[in-house]
Amino acid sequence: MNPVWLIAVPLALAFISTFANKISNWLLILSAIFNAVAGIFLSFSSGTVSYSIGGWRPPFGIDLIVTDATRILLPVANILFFFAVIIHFSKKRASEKFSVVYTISLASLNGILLTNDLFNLFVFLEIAGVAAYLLAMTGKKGESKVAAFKYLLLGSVGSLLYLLGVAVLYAAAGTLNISAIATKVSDGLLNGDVMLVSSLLMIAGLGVESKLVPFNGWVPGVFTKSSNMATLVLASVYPVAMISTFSRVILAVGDRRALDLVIVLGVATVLIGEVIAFKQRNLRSTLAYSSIAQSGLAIFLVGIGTVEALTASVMLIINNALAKFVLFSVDSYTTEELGADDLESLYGLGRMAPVVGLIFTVSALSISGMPLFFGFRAKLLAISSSFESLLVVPIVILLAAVIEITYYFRWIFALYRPYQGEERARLSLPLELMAIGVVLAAILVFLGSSSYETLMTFSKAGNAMVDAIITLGKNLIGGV
Amino acid sequence: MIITILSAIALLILAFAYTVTLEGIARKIEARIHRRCGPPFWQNFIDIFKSLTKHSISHGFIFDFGVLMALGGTIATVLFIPAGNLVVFPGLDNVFVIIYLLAIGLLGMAMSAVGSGNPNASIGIGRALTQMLGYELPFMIVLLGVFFHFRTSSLSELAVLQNSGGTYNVLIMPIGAVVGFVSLMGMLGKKPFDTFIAPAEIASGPLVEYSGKYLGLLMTQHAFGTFIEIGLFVNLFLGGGKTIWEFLLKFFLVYFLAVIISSIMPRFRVEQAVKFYWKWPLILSFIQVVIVVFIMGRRV
Amino acid sequence: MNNEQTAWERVANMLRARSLWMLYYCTGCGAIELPPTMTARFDMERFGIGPMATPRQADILLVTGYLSTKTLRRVIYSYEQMQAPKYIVGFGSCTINGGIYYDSYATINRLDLYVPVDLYLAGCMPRPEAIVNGFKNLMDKIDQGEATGWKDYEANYEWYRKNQIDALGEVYIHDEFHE
Amino acid sequence: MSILTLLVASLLAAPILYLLAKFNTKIAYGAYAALQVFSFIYVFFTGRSNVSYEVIGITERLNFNFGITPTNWFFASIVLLIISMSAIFMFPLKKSPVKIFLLALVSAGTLGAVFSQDFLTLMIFWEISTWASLILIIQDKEKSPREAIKYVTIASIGTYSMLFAIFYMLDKLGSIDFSTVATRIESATVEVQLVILISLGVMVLAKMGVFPLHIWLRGSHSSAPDEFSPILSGALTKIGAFLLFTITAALPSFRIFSQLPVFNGIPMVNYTFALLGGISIVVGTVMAIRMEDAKELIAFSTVSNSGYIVMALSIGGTYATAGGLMHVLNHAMASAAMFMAIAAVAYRTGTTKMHEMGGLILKMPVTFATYLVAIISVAGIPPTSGFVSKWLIYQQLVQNGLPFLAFAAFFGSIGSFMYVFKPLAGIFLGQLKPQHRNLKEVPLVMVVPMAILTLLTVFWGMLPSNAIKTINAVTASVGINAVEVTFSRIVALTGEWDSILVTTVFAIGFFISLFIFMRAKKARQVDLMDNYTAGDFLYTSELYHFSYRMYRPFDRLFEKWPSMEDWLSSLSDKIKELGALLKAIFYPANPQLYIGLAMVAIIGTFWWLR
Amino acid sequence: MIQYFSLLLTAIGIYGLLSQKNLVKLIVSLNIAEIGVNLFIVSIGYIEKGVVPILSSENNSSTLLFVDPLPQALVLTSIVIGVGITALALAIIVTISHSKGTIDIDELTERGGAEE
Repeated sequence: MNPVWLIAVPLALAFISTFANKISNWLLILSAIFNAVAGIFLSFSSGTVSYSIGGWRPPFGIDLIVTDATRILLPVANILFFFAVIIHFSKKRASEKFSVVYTISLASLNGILLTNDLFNLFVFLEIAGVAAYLLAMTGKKGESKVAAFKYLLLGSVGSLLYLLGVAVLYAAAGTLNISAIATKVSDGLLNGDVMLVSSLLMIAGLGVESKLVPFNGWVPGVFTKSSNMATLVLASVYPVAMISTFSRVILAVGDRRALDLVIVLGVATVLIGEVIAFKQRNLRSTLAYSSIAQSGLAIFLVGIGTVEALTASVMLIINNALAKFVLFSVDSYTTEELGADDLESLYGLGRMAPVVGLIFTVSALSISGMPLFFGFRAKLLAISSSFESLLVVPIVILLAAVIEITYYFRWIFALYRPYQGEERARLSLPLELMAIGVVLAAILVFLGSSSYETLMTFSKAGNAMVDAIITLGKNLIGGV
Repeated sequence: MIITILSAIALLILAFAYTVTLEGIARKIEARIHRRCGPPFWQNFIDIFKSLTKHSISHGFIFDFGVLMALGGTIATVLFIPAGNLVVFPGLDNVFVIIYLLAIGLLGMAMSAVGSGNPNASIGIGRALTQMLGYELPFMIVLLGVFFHFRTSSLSELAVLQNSGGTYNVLIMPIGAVVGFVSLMGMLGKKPFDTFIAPAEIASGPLVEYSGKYLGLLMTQHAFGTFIEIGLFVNLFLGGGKTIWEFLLKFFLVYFLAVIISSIMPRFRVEQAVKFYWKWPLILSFIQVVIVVFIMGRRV
Repeated sequence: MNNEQTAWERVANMLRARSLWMLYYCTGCGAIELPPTMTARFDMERFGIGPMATPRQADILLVTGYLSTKTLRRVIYSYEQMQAPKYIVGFGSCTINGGIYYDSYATINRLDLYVPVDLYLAGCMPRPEAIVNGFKNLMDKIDQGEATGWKDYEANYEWYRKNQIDALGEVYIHDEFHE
Repeated sequence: MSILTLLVASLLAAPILYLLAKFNTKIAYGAYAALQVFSFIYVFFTGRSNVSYEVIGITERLNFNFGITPTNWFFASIVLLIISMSAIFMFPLKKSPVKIFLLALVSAGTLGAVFSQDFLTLMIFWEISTWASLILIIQDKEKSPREAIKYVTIASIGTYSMLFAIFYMLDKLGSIDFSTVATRIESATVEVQLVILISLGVMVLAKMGVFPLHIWLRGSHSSAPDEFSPILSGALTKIGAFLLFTITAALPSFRIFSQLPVFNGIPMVNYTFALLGGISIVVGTVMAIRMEDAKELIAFSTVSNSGYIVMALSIGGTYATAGGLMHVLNHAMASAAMFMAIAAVAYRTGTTKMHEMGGLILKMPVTFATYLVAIISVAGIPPTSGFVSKWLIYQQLVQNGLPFLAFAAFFGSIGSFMYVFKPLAGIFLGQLKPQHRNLKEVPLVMVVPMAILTLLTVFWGMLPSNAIKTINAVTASVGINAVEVTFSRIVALTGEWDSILVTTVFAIGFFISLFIFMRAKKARQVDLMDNYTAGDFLYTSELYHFSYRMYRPFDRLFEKWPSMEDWLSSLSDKIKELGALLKAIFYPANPQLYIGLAMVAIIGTFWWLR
Repeated sequence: MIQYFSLLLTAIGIYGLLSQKNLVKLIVSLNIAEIGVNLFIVSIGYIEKGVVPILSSENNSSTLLFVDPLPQALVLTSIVIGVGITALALAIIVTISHSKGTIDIDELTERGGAEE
């Protein structure tokens, strides 16, 4: 199957739904289902395949690339999006106002994951960005608008920088195809300040969406002020696309020197995120800063650049996506049911709603890298691969891990503490949240306790991250 | 077997008679320092036996049991102290055993005293245990040096080795001997380290509720305890004795010195005592043991 | 009272006479006379007499002055806590007839109405010489088995008890004297 | 039937017992106790002689390796003894399905850990029991979560460290088998050896509660359910000893580090661990003396005794290794017995604060006897098993001439008199509180395990040769010389110890005193309130019980000392302050500020990387 | 030359982003920076003495220097996107001004704008 359908179908449906506002919800569901199924379908094959668009052969035209990494990340992103949509529509208040935006964001995220062209990536980034700004606006209060505006400002500056970087690179390389540029870079045809400048600009540009310090000032505002559904998508589905693309692009066309910068910024992001998250007193902002830290964790591994590191990176991305999905949906559940999500109001939730408590606990344990859970294996690999660089890196990562464990356990314990405030109304347990949460938690546990063969898939993905694009590029150049 | 039993009986009688006599003499000495006449030297025998004839009260099972445990433990310990050539259990008299056996007596006494329910007793026991942590540490560290040097912790062997070597430990390890003596003062509960019985302050502390035979037994226990402690010092630092008389002479000298020093001393508060022990004696003991371990090495 | 003693008792009394531990109840001016008696000049310790901190260990109770109704209770309590061969020595005229406080509403005039006194020391106050002499007499009495105040107290407990309660009168605190 | 069957059965028991407990808690608890007792008996009697190995293959690279060697058998017997005794003991206490589930998991994890033959198996099962115990701790009491977070933090430090070691070993040595690693590590470079042993050592320190990772013990114990504390202290920390024994003795750490600086015959690395053990002895002792809660006090005594074990096993040598292993046995029994006694008291009185009780000796005589024998053992007084281990450790200290470690050892030994006596005086002796007048001894189910532990403590104190022979078999299996023993005698470097003789002599002394005692006039029994009070009258027994801050003068000496716990909580505040600072820098409210920051970052890094 | 000028334009735009307080002015600054970047992209396609990249009767040799046509295509897309963003931004500003009553960034961030 040509993966272009993954982009084209939601885009077409979005186009239809602008005119047929009434059925836009159904079109959103339809596109989500289609993409989820197609994503799974895509993952059955293996190997690196390039699909050219519009008959232009790759070095000259736009092409989509499906690698072993995409085969994991794409279904994960699409399925999570589908779950988000289910949770969205299970609520009675869901309006069709933003359905178009969701559909468009689905299309653009798939595009980001699939494209092998720098400018095409820019376009998809912008579309995803516009969708994200709109999603960020969906919060109830005026603050969410301000946060969205900040996001827009930073996002636009980021994409400008990215565009500038692409332009510089294009001027030097004469092509926009990532594989082709990657081949030239690895052959040593491109070097010097031009490469450095373009890499820096691209790191900055992509760093905005990948939540890399210091380009991630928008995150706390948007994640805490926006509506529940929007946060769910922005915190779990977006990072899958954004961070993996960051690593794809920077690994392929980045300057060697810039990779050191990626390590520094990534580690700084981890440390800053964890330290600030430690301080937070309310669940959503804790999760927001934890997201920042998790992105940093996944990104600094790109700077190390070995297969092991990239495997860890992919695993961390997926772990973060699955676990954050559950955590944010539990958070939105508590804000809706209990009215607040600070430490004290969560007391006793785990006893009142045991399933919610269980999925929260499992996800939190997995995020914080406890044994038996998926995050543990990811973090383990991350730490062992971080020994490739300076010794201070694993030490900082371990330190941050300890901080992270400490604050996550504070929340877990809060969930199981006896509640002593005034009488609460009986909680209504949303079936779809519980079902999805249990499925995701089960996946986390399964991946955490399964044998090494299961994890070979991730190893293949890591391998693909490092090799696939260049191999493809070699073929392309050879073809010319 | 018979010889062991006979020598055990002899040692017990000797220890009791000699120490109680010395305690009487000590009172006499102290009186002379005060320019008094002082009681007759057999006064302590009279005190002990009088106590045994008196009526007494008991505060319950643990009150009785603790006293018996204290005296029993102390009697058992006495049998492991070699007195010159009067050695009951040769080879088994190692110092760790003696110190820990002595602890049985102490624990029994402590239990019994606190079991009386009198807070003065508890305060006294608390002080005694605290002070013990003070004086035992430097003492044990010096002992480590001694054992390291002689490769044995058997008291009789140590005595024999010192005699055959020609010099006493007090000359080989003078600093250690000084520390040992200061610790001995604490062990004996002589001034300035008698805060745990402080009669005017906490009504003689642990002993506050003992009357009649209990008091008599505890005074006996105290006499045996004194014998053990000074016997330890004599055997460790002064080479014990080739004959029993030599041992008793050295014993007297050490006790005499301790009494003289204590009779001109005021009293430390308990934390001052601990602080004192952890300052100079501890530092000196470390100096001594470092000299022994790293400079002198083992005895060839 | 039977003054015949067994051999065992004779030995015991001999020991008791030579080892007297005292508990002093210093209410009046008499306590001033004890330090010189104990220290270098008169040196009580040569007779085996020494101070003790608690009534459990003591043999003699020294009441060195007048007693009020308030302090009498303490004296009786302390006396009862002492262990049996035990003796009381009353110091000075206060314990005999109230001394100069004989007409006070609050003082006890005769000590031996309430507890058995084995020896009175006359004087106001008795000098150390008198005290030493008195102790010597007490020792002789004990040696011969004549100091039997404690047996007296046991035998006539009801009588002493009645006197005590009469003297102490109504108190508002409930204890073993006032049920 | 094999160890594997037993292990699978215990793992499966957890959910089954949970469901059973939903139906009827009593049956579930009974079944749990029966299972544990059966496991103990089975392991104890079948595992003694035959050495066997079992492997469950997971992949080509990773297997679960189990085996019964003398070492495994020794540790397994101790751990199972404690668990089975506690399982019986907990029957009258508060029951819940969750607790039984977690308890079963803890037992299963512990069982798996002590039978493991490779590091990963050890770690996985150890973690199972750790996490289960973590959740158990927060079950009962109010302040628990705060304390549990400390436990989590420390435990995760240990976990990460051990994990790192495991993967490092896989990478550098290609194996994580105890035996294979032991042979291969000798040819590795010094850096590899150091990294492996130190990171495994960190796990030991964390799990045994040794300085500087000791802070979790106090809170965990004081907030853990009473019936779980014996297992936590008596069984779980002993797996740390198992790992320590493995890394110091089975991996030949003394041989491989002999090219590093050696102090008094101990390589630097081992010496460092021994020093940490020594520090934790001192810290544990000083802190235990200051505690007012009996469980916190015993928790710190665990710190101190773990320090002994770490010190002894790190010093190595014939006597210290044997002494360390003996101390594992002793402390397991003694701390379990102490915690049981406190749990029994708490079961009746509802408190563990020492000054809220008093004079319980006649009300709960068996509990008192249990506690008494346990503290005699902890203080190392003969004739209990505690003396033997301390005596053996001292022999090694003398042999190697180690004054500074000896200081710590003596400090802990003498200081233990102080702290063990405090609960004895505060809870069992002294004045009885009026509200405790009608207390009764705990039920028979609780009495029996306490009595068994007490008798065993005395038995191994009287006949230490019995235990030492077993320990000799263990040490022989890793190539360490045996301690010379006969039926009643142990012969060591500086002397001999004849337990039977000493006990006999003590008995004779006791009977001499008893004879005098009986000959003299019979004493009159008086009430505890009939006491010397300088003539004053007593009405309230509460005010006449001296227990609160018993060692106040001593405490005053240490008042100014830096406290690890204060430091930690201030560290948490510091992290929060740092978080506020970082937030102010990187996440300002005004978007212009972070646009500017981004620009500065780009230009700055360009200038740097160029 | 034109490239330096376009980069200068970008820098001016970014300066505006950093210095202006009014939201609309911020968007204007963003647009200026965008124009700078677009100019830059167009400029890289230009080649000195290049010819129009259309094969015609006079320009039919592959040895001729063609001007790169791709940047122009890119710039068109980029401009369109820029316009879209501007429109969205202005819409957001309108809602902000409705809900908050101000479009001054300092006032907006002062008044409870700080993130948790």
